[in-house]
Amino acid sequence: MNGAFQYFMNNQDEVIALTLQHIQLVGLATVIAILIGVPIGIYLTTNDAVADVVLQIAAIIMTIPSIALFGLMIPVLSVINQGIGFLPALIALILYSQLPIIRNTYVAVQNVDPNMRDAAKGIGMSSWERIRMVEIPIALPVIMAGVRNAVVLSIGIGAIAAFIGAGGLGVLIDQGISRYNRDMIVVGAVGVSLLAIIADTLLGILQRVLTPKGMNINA
Amino acid sequence: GNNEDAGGNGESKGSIEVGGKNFTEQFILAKITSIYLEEQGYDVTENTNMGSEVLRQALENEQVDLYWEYTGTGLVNYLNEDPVASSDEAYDLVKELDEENGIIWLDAAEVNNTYTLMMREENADELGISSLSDLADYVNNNPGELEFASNAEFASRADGLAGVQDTYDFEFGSNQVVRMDSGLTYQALDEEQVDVAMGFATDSRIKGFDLLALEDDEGFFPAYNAAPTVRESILENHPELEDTLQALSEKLDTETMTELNYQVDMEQRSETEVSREWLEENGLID
Amino acid sequence: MTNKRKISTFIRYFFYGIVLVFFLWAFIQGHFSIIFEQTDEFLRLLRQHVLLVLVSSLLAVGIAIPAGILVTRPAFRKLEWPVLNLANLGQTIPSIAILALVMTYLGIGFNSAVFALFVFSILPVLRNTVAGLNSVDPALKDAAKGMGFTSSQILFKVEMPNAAYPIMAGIRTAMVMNVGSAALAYLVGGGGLGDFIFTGIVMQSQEYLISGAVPVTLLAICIDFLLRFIEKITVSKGLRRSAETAEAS
Amino acid sequence: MIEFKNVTKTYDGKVNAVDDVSFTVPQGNIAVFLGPSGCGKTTLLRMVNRLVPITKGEIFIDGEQTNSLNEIQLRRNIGYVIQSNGLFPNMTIEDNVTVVPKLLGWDKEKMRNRFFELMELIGLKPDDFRKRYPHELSGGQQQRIGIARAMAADPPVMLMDEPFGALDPIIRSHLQKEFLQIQKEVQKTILFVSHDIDEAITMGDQVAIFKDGRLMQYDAPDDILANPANEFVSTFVGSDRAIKSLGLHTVADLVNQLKVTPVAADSRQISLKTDLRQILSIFFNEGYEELVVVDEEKKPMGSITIQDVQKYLHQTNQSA
Amino acid sequence: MIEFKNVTKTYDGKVNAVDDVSFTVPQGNIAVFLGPSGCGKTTLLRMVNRLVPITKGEIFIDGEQTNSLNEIQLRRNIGYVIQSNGLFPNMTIEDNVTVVPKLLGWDKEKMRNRFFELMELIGLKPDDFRKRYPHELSGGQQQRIGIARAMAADPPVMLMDEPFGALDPIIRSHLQKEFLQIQKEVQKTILFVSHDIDEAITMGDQVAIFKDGRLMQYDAPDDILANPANEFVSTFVGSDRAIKSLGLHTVADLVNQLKVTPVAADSRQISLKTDLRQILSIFFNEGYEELVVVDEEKKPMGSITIQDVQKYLHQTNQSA
Ligand SMILES: Nc1ncnc2c1ncn2[C@@H]1O[C@H](COP(=O)(O)OP(=O)(O)OP(=O)(O)O)[C@@H](O)[C@H]1O
Ligand SMILES: Nc1ncnc2c1ncn2[C@@H]1O[C@H](COP(=O)(O)OP(=O)(O)OP(=O)(O)O)[C@@H](O)[C@H]1O
Ligand SMILES: [Mg+2]
Ligand SMILES: [Mg+2]
Repeated sequence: MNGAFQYFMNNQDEVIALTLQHIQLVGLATVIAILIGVPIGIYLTTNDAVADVVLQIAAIIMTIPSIALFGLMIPVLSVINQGIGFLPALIALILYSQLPIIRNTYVAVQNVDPNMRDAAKGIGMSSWERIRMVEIPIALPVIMAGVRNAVVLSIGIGAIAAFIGAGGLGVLIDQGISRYNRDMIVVGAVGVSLLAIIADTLLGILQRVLTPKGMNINA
Repeated sequence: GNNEDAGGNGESKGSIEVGGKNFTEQFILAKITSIYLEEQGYDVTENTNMGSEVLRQALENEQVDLYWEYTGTGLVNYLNEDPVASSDEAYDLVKELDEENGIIWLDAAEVNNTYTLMMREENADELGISSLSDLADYVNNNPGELEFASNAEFASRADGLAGVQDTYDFEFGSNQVVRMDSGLTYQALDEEQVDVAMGFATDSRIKGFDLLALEDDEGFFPAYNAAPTVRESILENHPELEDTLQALSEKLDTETMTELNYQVDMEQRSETEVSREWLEENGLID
Repeated sequence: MTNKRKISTFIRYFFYGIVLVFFLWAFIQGHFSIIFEQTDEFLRLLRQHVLLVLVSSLLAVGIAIPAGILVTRPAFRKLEWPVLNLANLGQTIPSIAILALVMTYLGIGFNSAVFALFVFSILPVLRNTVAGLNSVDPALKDAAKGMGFTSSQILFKVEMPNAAYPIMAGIRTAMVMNVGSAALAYLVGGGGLGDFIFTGIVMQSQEYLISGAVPVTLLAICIDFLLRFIEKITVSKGLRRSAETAEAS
Repeated sequence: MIEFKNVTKTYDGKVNAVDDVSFTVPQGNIAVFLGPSGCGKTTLLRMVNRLVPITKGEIFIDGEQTNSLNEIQLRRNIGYVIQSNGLFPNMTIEDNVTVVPKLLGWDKEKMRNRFFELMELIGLKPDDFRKRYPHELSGGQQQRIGIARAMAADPPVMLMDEPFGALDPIIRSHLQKEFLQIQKEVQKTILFVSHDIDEAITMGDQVAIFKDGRLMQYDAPDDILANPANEFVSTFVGSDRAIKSLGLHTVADLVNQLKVTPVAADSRQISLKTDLRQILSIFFNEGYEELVVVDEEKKPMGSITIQDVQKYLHQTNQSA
Repeated sequence: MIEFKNVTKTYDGKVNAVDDVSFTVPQGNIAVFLGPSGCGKTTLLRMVNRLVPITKGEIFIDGEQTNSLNEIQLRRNIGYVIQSNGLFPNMTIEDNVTVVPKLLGWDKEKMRNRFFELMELIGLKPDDFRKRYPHELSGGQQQRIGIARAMAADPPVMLMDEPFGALDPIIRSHLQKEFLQIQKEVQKTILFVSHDIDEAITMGDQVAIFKDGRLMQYDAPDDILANPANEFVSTFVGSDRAIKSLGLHTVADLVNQLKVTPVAADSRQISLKTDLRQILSIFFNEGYEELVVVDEEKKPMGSITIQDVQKYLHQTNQSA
């Protein structure tokens, strides 16, 4: 541990640069994943048949091992000369984030007490008013939980993206293996874990802030 | 890296993407190049930790502008030529052929990072093995006994394990070949997980772990001299790069490289530190 | 109504279509060639991969379930909080890092890989076991107690069967992740199909990539499928409905 | 006024959930839909605000056919209270109550005033509740807020689906009384679903009894108790329906109808407002042969015996 | 016979949840524990099978002190029905019902027979339900299975904690009647928790009323209705308790107590088993001045008027 700390002190700039790279990759992937996943999740609640299919597909994608997915994307993306580096990593992370985000959104909106939906309709809300004023606010905590899952997952998988040249903290682990250098591995591992813990905590706070006060009871 | 613009006169000379492969020597070469170019006033981004093929594609795809490649690798892997044993011949050939692809090989350094097969010294003594021919005899007499550690690349390259086996006429069974990350083969040997391993001639761990690099008595392994490879278009915009990088090539040789590797791998110093120190010692930066 | 059905059918076949096109493309391009040219090698790696997954998962299940049961017993309840938090913390460490760290202690090779995978699989199983046991309606335990069940009868006849769904889900998650993580074993000389994948990445060889990545993916999907099947026969039918809601959360 | 004309509902080709139902609810009345579970009460109610599309037949509100109106508009003009109150947990009590006015684009001032008005009406202190959330309220309070919300935009018509269904009997009867009080002021036309005969008797100006989607009887509560239209209604309201009906009548009703005997001695006095259930309890508990009825100024008007009660009930039941 | 002797329960040093309670439930009787929420009913019940340890005092079952018995053995000899029925969702109905016999090591044959017997008893077709799971049953059916399960090993004592609490009133009163029918056959000693006075009156041979852990009154239901021991009991049972008590008495009770007048004309006949609630309904609905009481052989015994009913009730209430 001491050695790891020493290593960190000696290579601060490097480690920080890699951390920023990691954050950039995961951050961008998450934002895009939310923009795609949440609307899909909401749409799915209006169509159970499609929901089944989409959730199944997302679950299948989740079972694809990350290194295999990176591997599969290299030949495909090579067609546009982007086989390695940031883009395949980004796409892989977006794909992996879809299941937790879509599923949580779908489940959360689906589980909004049917009476709420009924009340909203009966009161004369249009579909959009209902989604905006009732369904999303009530579903938000669960959607956020999905986002948290996705982010923690992405941070971990992001470490593997180093092998296809996407940079990030995985580089430390990868090189640490090559050099049989425990200190590097520890710095990489701790860095990734800290990143995950911090992201999870921050998102947890955000989740609490976004949760309508009246619903703290089930938070 | 320290990003201050010491050498430049405030004006940036342009931005350069320096690439590198996924083993220590490449990290050092990339780091030395980056620091040096930065001091010269370029905006440098570093992009290392790639496999050879990936890096080469990145160079062609303009994701990377410049990196250190080995002549042997260029000939065999990218140009599909037969390996050439002589350093100079190999360099001339690869430089000439690769120009058609728009890739320029700048002056090569005296660093010959050729492949080598290694054993633990005392084990080799015991088994009476000192050259690849000895190894071949031993394996042929005791099939299935010796285990061999390789990285993924060597294990599947035509000029790698398959070529050695062809030339010396022996074969490790597929059960005897253990694949692992590039840098780990020395460790695997040291830990007695395997009996024979591939390695790079310049790797310091050969010395560090008391390993014996078996003699390539039939001269199978071609020369693998390191030279900066650049895309033609980059050189057109920055003709001065040729001279600039020559300053580095001149000062680097196999011994120096081994020493630098030793500092990073065995003494576990950071490549940044080691690179900067070397540049300073050689008066390339202040 | 029929319109919605049409959309779902379209999406389903579109997905199948993509997969099919991918396979066709890969076949026509000869990207599966390694499997046919180096069949022995492929089978050896596949066996190794399966072995990595099975040994590590069985060890993990064998330890995590008893541990999960232990920390939910009243006498050891105090352990639950630290154990769960440790497990949660542990899960933020990516598999690759665990693998690398284990290697620096246990050295290179199959055993290190197995141990790392074992450590990595313990956590989800442990977490789900604890969560599953805790989710059993206290009224059920109360009813059982009131009818004169002994503590071990309560555990085996009431708690475990009713927690079976989340526990099985934990095992499934762990094993599926395990298949993927086992592909990283190459890095520490642990073998498995990762050898092909990494060769493919390093060499930019579509043949190696696809000959490695596709079987690994299929392996993961098969294991998932198999475990779903096992789940179906081990989890009581009476729990099917609550099981569906559990999966959602 | 709400008019049902041969209304029928069939869910995907199955038997009729509501079967050819016709009746009219006069302006300002409460009509209770009564019947066993699954008889189509909720379905019929929800056809009024078109949450359930009508399969056959028509519904008119104040002469306008509902199907001719814009759906959203229609719903905003009908208050809707659902069984579990359906308050939005993410909104404060004030936001919940003023949600329809907000949809209608009222200005803040007006919404605030309306909120205060409504809270007074349902007997909750506006300032105590404004910023609270539904889960911080008791079941009974939530129920009242649900009613306030439905009344917020002062809709002439209200639909209430077992609004007191989930409450315990004591709070329930309390809220029933309170709501009747409110209704006296607001005079809405209300359709009210219940499966509890006692509630129907207490709340309804009319009671509609359904069985398997068909309207069995539509009448005032005492008419139903006195003259069940058929076997089903008769068993549904129960053999002790006379005792059930006790709470519907007051001494005043009795005195109006029967000639009461002159006042005897200084016996136990009862006011005109006492209902007959209480009267019977007094007879049983205290054993008097006669009770003295006094008017609002406590002046004795005459006395009644238990036989008078019997006679009265018998007559009412016969005549109705 | 179950005897409570100065039983007290204190949860971690707080006030007493059950406070120095003593009373005895005779063999074969149903004692209903009644009282507002939090008064200690559940706690007292669970002390009987030692799910809650007794802080002070003793409980005897058929003379044996519960604390002297093996805990597991004790519980297997006491049937236990909890509010939410607590059926095991992972077991089929048959497995649920026979779970205690299985613990006791009965053989398969015997368990199967017992299952059929019990299902007959609770009025469900054994073959229809054997292989089904709890979630496939309606609430009322689940409740009955819960009762069958508690009775499976034929325990002499049963504890029932609001067994019909979660059901709607109609199913509830149906199950109550059914259960009383069963009890007539099985004659168990039953402790029954309820917070509904009507249920207590219907079900209890004795009713124990609690407030804040203390026993307020322990008496037969009509005694409680007639002579509430104190203000609390009196308000708890309600002002219309006389009407409530109607269902507790039959014509036979009345005829026993009052001298009935000789038979008049051929008036409406009523049997001795008719309860007074029905009698009153007949008086109200049909308007007779007298009803003719007939004995089991349909021989007229005399006639009664509504005043007789009044007199009887008044007297009973005074005297009890
Ligand atoms: N969406 C639906 N699809 C199919 N059938 C339905 C639907 N909603 C109700 N039904 C059926 O229509 C009939 C009437 O249902 P409805 O909900 O109106 O009954 P209800 O009288 O309100 O009963 P409860 O008192 O239980 O609320 C029932 O048989 C019910 O099963
Ligand atoms: N495990 C416990 N720890 C501490 N206090 C408890 C515990 N269980 C019950 N109590 C307290 O003891 C008192 C009696 O509780 P009990 O559950 O016996 O009431 P109850 O009459 O059954 O009420 P209800 O009708 O709501 O079921 C209450 O004040 C309750 O808060
Ligand atoms: Mg309904
Ligand atoms: Mg209780």
